[in-house]
Amino acid sequence: MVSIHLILFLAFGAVAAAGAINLLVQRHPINAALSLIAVMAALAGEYMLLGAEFVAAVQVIVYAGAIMVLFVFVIMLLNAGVEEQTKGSRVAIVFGIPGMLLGSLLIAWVVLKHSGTGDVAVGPLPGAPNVIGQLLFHEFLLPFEVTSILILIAIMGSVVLASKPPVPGSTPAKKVQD
Amino acid sequence: MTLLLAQMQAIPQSVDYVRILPELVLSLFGILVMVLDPLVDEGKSQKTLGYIGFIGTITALLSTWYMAQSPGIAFSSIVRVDSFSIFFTFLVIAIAAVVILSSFEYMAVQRIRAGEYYALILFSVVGMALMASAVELVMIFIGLEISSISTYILAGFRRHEASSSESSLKYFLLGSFATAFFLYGVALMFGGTGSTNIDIISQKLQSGNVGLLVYAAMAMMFVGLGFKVAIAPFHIWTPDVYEGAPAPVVGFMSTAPKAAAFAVLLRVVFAINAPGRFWFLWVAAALSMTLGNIGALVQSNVKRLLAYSSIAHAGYLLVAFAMTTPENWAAGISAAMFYTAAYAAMNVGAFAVVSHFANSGERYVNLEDYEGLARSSPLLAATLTIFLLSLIGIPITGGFFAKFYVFSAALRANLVWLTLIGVVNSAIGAYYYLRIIVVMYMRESRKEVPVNPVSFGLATALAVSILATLYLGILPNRILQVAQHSAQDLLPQPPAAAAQIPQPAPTSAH
Amino acid sequence: MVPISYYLVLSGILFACGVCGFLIKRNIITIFMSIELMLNGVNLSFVAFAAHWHQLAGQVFVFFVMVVAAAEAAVGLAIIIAVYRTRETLNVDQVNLLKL
Amino acid sequence: MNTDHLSPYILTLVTFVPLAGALLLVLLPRRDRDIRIFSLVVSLLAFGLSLHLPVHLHRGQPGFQFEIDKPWISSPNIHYHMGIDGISVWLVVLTTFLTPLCVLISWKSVHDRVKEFFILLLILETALIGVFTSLDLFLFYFFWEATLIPMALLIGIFGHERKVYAAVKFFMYTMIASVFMLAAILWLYAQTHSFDFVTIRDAIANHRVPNFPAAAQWLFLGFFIAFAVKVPLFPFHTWLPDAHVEAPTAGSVLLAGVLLKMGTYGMLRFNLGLFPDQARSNAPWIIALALIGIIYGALVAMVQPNMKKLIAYSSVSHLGFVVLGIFSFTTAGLNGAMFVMLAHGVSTGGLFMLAGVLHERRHTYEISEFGGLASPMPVYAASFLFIVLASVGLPLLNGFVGEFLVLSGAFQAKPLYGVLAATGVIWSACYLLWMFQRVFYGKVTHPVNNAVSDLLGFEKAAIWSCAVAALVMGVAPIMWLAAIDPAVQAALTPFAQLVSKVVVQ
Amino acid sequence: MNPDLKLWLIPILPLAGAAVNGFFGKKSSRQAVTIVGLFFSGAAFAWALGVAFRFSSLELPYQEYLAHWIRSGNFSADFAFYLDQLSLVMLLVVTGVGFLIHVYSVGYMWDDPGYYRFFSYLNLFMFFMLTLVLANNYLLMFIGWEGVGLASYLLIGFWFTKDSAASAGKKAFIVNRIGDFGFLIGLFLLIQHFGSLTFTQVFDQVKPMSPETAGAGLLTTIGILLIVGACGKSAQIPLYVWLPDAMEGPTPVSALIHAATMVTAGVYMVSRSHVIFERAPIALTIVAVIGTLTAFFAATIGIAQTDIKKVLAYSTVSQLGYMFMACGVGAFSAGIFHLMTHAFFKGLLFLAAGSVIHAVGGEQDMRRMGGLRTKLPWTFWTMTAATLAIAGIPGLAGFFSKDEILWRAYQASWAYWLVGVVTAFITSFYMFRLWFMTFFGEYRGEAAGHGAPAHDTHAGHGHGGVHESPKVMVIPLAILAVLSVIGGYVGVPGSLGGNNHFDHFLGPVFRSTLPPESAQTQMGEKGATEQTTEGTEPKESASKELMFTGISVAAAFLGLALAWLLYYRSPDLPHRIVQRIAGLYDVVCHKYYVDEIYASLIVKPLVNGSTSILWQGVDRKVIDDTVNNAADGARHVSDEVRHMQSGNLRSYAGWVAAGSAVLIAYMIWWGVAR
Repeated sequence: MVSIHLILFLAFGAVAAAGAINLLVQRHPINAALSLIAVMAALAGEYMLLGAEFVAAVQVIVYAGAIMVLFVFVIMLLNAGVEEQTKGSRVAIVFGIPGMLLGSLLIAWVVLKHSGTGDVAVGPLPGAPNVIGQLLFHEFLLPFEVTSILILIAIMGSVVLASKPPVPGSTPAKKVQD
Repeated sequence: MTLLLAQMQAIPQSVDYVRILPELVLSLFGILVMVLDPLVDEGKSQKTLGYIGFIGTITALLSTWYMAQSPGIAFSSIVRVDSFSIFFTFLVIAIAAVVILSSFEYMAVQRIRAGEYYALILFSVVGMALMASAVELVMIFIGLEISSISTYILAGFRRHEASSSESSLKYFLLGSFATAFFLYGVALMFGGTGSTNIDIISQKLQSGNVGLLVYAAMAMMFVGLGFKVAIAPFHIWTPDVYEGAPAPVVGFMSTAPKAAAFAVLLRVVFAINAPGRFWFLWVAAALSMTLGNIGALVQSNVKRLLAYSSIAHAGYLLVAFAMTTPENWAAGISAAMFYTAAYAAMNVGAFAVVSHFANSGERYVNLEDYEGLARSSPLLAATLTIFLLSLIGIPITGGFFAKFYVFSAALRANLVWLTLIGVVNSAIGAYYYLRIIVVMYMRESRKEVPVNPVSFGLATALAVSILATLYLGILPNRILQVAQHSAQDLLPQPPAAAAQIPQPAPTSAH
Repeated sequence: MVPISYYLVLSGILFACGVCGFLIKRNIITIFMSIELMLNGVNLSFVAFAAHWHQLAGQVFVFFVMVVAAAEAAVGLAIIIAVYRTRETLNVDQVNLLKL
Repeated sequence: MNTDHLSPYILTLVTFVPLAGALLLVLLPRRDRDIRIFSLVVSLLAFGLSLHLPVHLHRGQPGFQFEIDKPWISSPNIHYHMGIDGISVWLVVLTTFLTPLCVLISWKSVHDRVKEFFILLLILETALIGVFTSLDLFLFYFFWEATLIPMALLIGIFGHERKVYAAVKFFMYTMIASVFMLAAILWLYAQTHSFDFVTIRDAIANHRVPNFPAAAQWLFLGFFIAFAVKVPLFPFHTWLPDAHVEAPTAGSVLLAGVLLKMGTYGMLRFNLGLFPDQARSNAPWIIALALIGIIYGALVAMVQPNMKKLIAYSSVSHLGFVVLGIFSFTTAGLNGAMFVMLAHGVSTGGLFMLAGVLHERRHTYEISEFGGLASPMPVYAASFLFIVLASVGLPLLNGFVGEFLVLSGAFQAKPLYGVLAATGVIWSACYLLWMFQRVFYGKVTHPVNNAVSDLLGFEKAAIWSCAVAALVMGVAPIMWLAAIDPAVQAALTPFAQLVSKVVVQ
Repeated sequence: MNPDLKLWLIPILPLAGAAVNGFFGKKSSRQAVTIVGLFFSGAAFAWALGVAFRFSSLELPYQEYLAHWIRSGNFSADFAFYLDQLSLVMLLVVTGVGFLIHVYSVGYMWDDPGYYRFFSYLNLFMFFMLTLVLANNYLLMFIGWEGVGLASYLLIGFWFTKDSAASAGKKAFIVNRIGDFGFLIGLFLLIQHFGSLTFTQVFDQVKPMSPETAGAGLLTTIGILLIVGACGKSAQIPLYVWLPDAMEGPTPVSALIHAATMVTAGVYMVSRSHVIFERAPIALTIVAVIGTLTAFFAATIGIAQTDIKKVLAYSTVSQLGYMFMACGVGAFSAGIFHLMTHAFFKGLLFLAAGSVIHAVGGEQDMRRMGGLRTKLPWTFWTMTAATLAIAGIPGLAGFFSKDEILWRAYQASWAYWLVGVVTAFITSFYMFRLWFMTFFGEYRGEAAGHGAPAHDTHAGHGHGGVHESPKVMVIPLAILAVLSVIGGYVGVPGSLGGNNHFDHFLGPVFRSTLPPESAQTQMGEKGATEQTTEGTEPKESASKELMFTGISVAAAFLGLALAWLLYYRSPDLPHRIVQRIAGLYDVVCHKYYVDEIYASLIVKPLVNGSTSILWQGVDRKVIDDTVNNAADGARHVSDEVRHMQSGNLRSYAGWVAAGSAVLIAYMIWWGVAR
């Protein structure tokens, strides 16, 4: 029982981590995207273990389903090939990577030793859709509504940016009389 | 039963809607603009929609005043309307109004799709206003994203320009990068305190047990916010993005989102009373001032130069955050608020002039293009000069008094060295602003640089910003009092009136 | 029974991988994916902490993060397309018109 | 007539009349003649108003008069606090006296962007007067900084070949120096919660300023550096020659005539007024610098090939006298310092006007370009000689009184000071007379100079009023000293106490 | 109670004249200028005479307060005038001789384009000189002191188109300034210790002090400083160098300023401060030594000069040396006496020389003169009188004054006397040399009126040939001649059967203010002389005095004889002598190269040093370069900072990551710390 829980956690975790690493090592965006999908699926599993059913579902539907499809679509659209290994940035390697390592190690140490968290059983906090819904429509009503604006902006933005630009604007300065 | 009660009070009353009235108004007008966009013909769409947007902002300002009549918590403690939030809401909306006014002809020249432009500005203002008034990290996060995403888009509005899309890309990627950090910080904070509500968090922290999680969380959140307000070492994106983005947009995004982000930072720093922040703020302030000024010294591209200067100014502003003891906080907060306002006034104005002068295709943005501007169009030059003087911090301008107030607050907190660094920096910084004045007044123009006649909208915008700058410089009293009053609102309430502080769950399974 | 800190470490690993990806990947789309990876990592922490505090707010937060991620994805990809239009490349090292 | 009802507002009036004039100028159409006349009228009006001050000043009584003190900003606690005493009153009058002359001397020489020129000039006047009248440290700094921009623009726009370099150099030097003063002012405010000069002075005097002793030295230096650069004291003087050479005539006149006095005035008012103990303990090296300035400036002036540079370095020398007098802490010294300020303002102002007249005719300041000018332009030569003598410090002209008092004061402080400084008497004769000889005596070397016209009407008006002022100040210095002396005595009271303390111990 | 003499009118009148001529002279006619110039100076003279007549009825010293001048703290210096016997003498000399020279100038300067300027300057000089003489405090005296310097500057450089003239003027002013420097310091000392500069106040405080025989004290210092000033003004070693050059000015100027009046200001000042000097024997000794040396030194130079005015100039220096010697040995009245007589005969000499120059059309070189005796009778005879007077031929003014000085000098120390006598010999030699070379032998100049140097006035004269000067010039000559003949009889010493009126007249001023016992002990000989003024003179010293008189007379005649031998009897002899002692002659001829030495030791180093070291070195190299380098450094750093902006996205991310790592580390460390 216990061991099963742990095993499941480890399994999903292994998949997720492997996917993440794979994302790094893969040279072709498509592979990267697929590995990312794998990570997300695995995470959905973890959510289930933690009892966040609704979140898990959304994770699969929205993330793996919608967003990643969008990614893949764009990759196809721009038929992005294998990325060439250009020596663009020394800083990223010299400062960035060590910084990343240092930071993540510190965080890891903190969450392991000083998070003050204990063990947790399967589904300790059942995030059933109705409960979440209750929250969304009462306590978190305003953010929920406001996200609509966010979506609106996103739509508008993608329309503006992705649509074909007008003939390069070398138009003579149009006077604005008042 | 209790749950039912909870739901009962959770159901928003009408007053709740009053307390987000400006946001509502803005969103409505934004949608209106969007809807009207296809209906108005290409030719005069810019101005029509622009004026609609402008009316929207004005209405929003009025509604802000109306909202101010009924302060309090709304939407089950998601937003709080107090003089602090009102101050910033008013500020960002005013900035938007001026920017809209000043960008008519730019739109016309750039053949930018006006509908989306104005709508985006309005919507982003919604986000900023929410950032200013939100007391719930969720809300703050959403507001932050709204404002950021719309600025990403705005930055890339000159799509046919490689530089524009590049700046948009850089801004977007780094922005989301930073957002992720901020979000991680929020998560850790949630983990450390069990809540995402700022009041509860602060009470939790004041009641002692501050775990390492909280420190880590603070660090992460500082990274995110620091990026948004462009303080060293997270300032690095600023010059590129400002250089590439359309000039009016730069005027907008160098002020409004910054103001909102500073509002959030103020909340995080003071309302939460973030632990262990002092030296970070100290170093960041010193570093930003120095890097910004030093970097600007040799810039020849005016937009880029102003970008560096904005870093420096973020540094000066940050000095006000480094208040040590609680009795100094009020001074620091009010100083920061005043500075934000002053900086907004002068910077918007400066960029308005720059964008007008850069005219078609942002061709004339280099110092040598400004040679002899004083002769060809003296009024424009004089206007720009006033803004630059304010940026330098010459008396009778808001910039001077803002700096003065910030540094006096700092010395009140015995930050002698920081103050010295600050004043020396402001002296060094004078140099590069002076260079612009010099080329405008003291050199004769070598090449022919066409300058369009100043349109009514732009004239109004400039007039407003000049008046604001001078008003803040000569009669700062009113604004100062408002700032000082709202500083009181921001200070954390004593833990006495503690709401239910969440406890960790029993670790045993059930 | 699994220590919540394990979940947190996992999320940390994911986040770190995201950062690392941002730093080393050249393809803009992949970089963007690394950002998504970071967000996922954050989400895991949220859910874990929600379990720790018995606060559903954490899960709700995850929901909002997803929405934001979606919005970002839409905008971001649009921007990427725009960049590709003007620069004919997806290599981030070659997108450096603006410098100094 | 009884104008006492005017007294509370007179300072505000005097200070802001020029500014109002400038604002009106903005509205005026670009008809140069009208603009010139208008600004002349405005500056004369300011002069007339300012005369009210010495007339109604109660000479005997020390302390500030014509005070106006209205709260301006509630917190930080800033007041619109103005007032003058026997010291500042004359500097105000000096400013208002020189400005109309500047307008006159620029009548013809400025023909491009006339409007901007006079706007800047009037703004500058307001700022200068403000510096001398304000008793609130914030207000003081406010005006202090406000003088920078118009001056820099005057140099940079209307100057000569290397104007930009000069303008930027001037601006940066002063800017960087004055921020230290700002820091000091802020520190004082942080401790006393007041910007009011009198309040702070008393607080310091009565040891009511927390942890003052630790900071005092730094505060003193903070103020001092700002003033020293303005004066300019020896190592900080290099901006002055450049600024002068490039500046337009009116600019040089105000720069030498008044701006430099801001520094010495500041030392007198703030370094002595607020920090008597530090002033005393720092006096030796300051005096050393002043002495170096006196001799060094004179020697360098002697070998200048450029007339304006020569006068500029002579200013360095003369201002050295002022600093010396101030830090001698003797009545004679301070009286003399004050008087040298005024005298130098008049005579050096006159010299710059004369140099400007020449430049207008020949577009050069190179002494080698001239020679034998006394024949083609005798009136000019005579006027020049007169001013030169005033500046050399010939008795019965204004230069002498101040120098004599300063020297005797310095001598009382320490004979060596007096002796070293007195050599300046010789140097000044050397460089000025030599310059005069090279320019005016001998045969006309460059045929061009035969054609140059003698002084014109408005030039005469400007220069001769300087000459008359120089004469009157030399013959009847009592008119000035009567007001200065009590104020100086008051300023010296803390030092008198110090002395007595020393005696007691 | 004293009547109000309105002394202030005496200086003010010439000032008014100066102002009128200065402002309106250019327009108005020569006659008008003449009237103005003469009227105002004459009026001053008249007023002075009036004062003199009422003098006996005054209680002295008579003081007159006019107005405040400087008030600072408790120090004050006012426009106030002071009249006693001393200032009366000076007053009369200045106004009288001054007026005569004004008259003379009318003729001399008539054709000069700067006529009005000349008179304006001349009047200005009178104003300052009279202020100097009448001042009742050192500061007012200093006004005059500097003012006469200014006037001489203007007048020396009167023909400013001539570079030599301009430089000479500048030189005079600056050298005087050097003297004034000392004077000023002296004044500061006075202020510091006596808190005042008013003569009466200072002297009243000095009187109780006892002489500083032991060593140099305060009074000695003050005295020495005052001497420095006096040396500058009265052209004593080492500051005499300006006076010979000053001959560049018009001759009347040389007569008035550089012979009769201004240069004697130093003597006046020293005797005015005798109260101080009496108590500073060391200072007095210095005065005496300086005077003696100058007298001899200048005289030797005078031998070799060929420019008639230069000769007179050096003779002036030498005579001033005599006066200093007198003051130095405490014989102030003798000094003043010689001052007066010297004013007469030296003024006359210059005027006569001017008349000669005028006659020969601007020629100043004696080698081109000669044989003018017949052509210029008036000039000749007046000149003769003056020459005899200065040479110390008995019966003339110079004889009495010089003789008294020598006698007193001997009483102080025989060394002074010896040098004095030798100088007397040399004096009479070079004076008669001048006399012979000018008036005897053959006329060696080319026909006058041709090729005359343009600078000195009369090239413009239409008439050819050497001619006597007009009346307006001759009359002053005559008057002065008379004066220099009889002028001495006011002070015939007792030994010659006279009873030294002059000494008695000045007695009250110079009566020793020392407490009697110290007078006996310290002043030794001088104590005795004090009694001589009382008229109780020991017999033996009288006979001794007679003997010394004889010696000096002999010296004078010896000089005459030698001059006669060399320059009349066998005019070619000098050349042979010169060849014999070529080196020495050369040195003397070049005035011992003093000017050159000064130039190379002081002037050049100063100018070059200031240029290369101070200006180019310190100013440009050190200070400015430091500043500019700082600026460049800032720009350099700025460039570095810019390169952080590589434009590469991943680098930026790298910075952010690194920064955040540091931040996290710091925060966690902080958290752990507490």
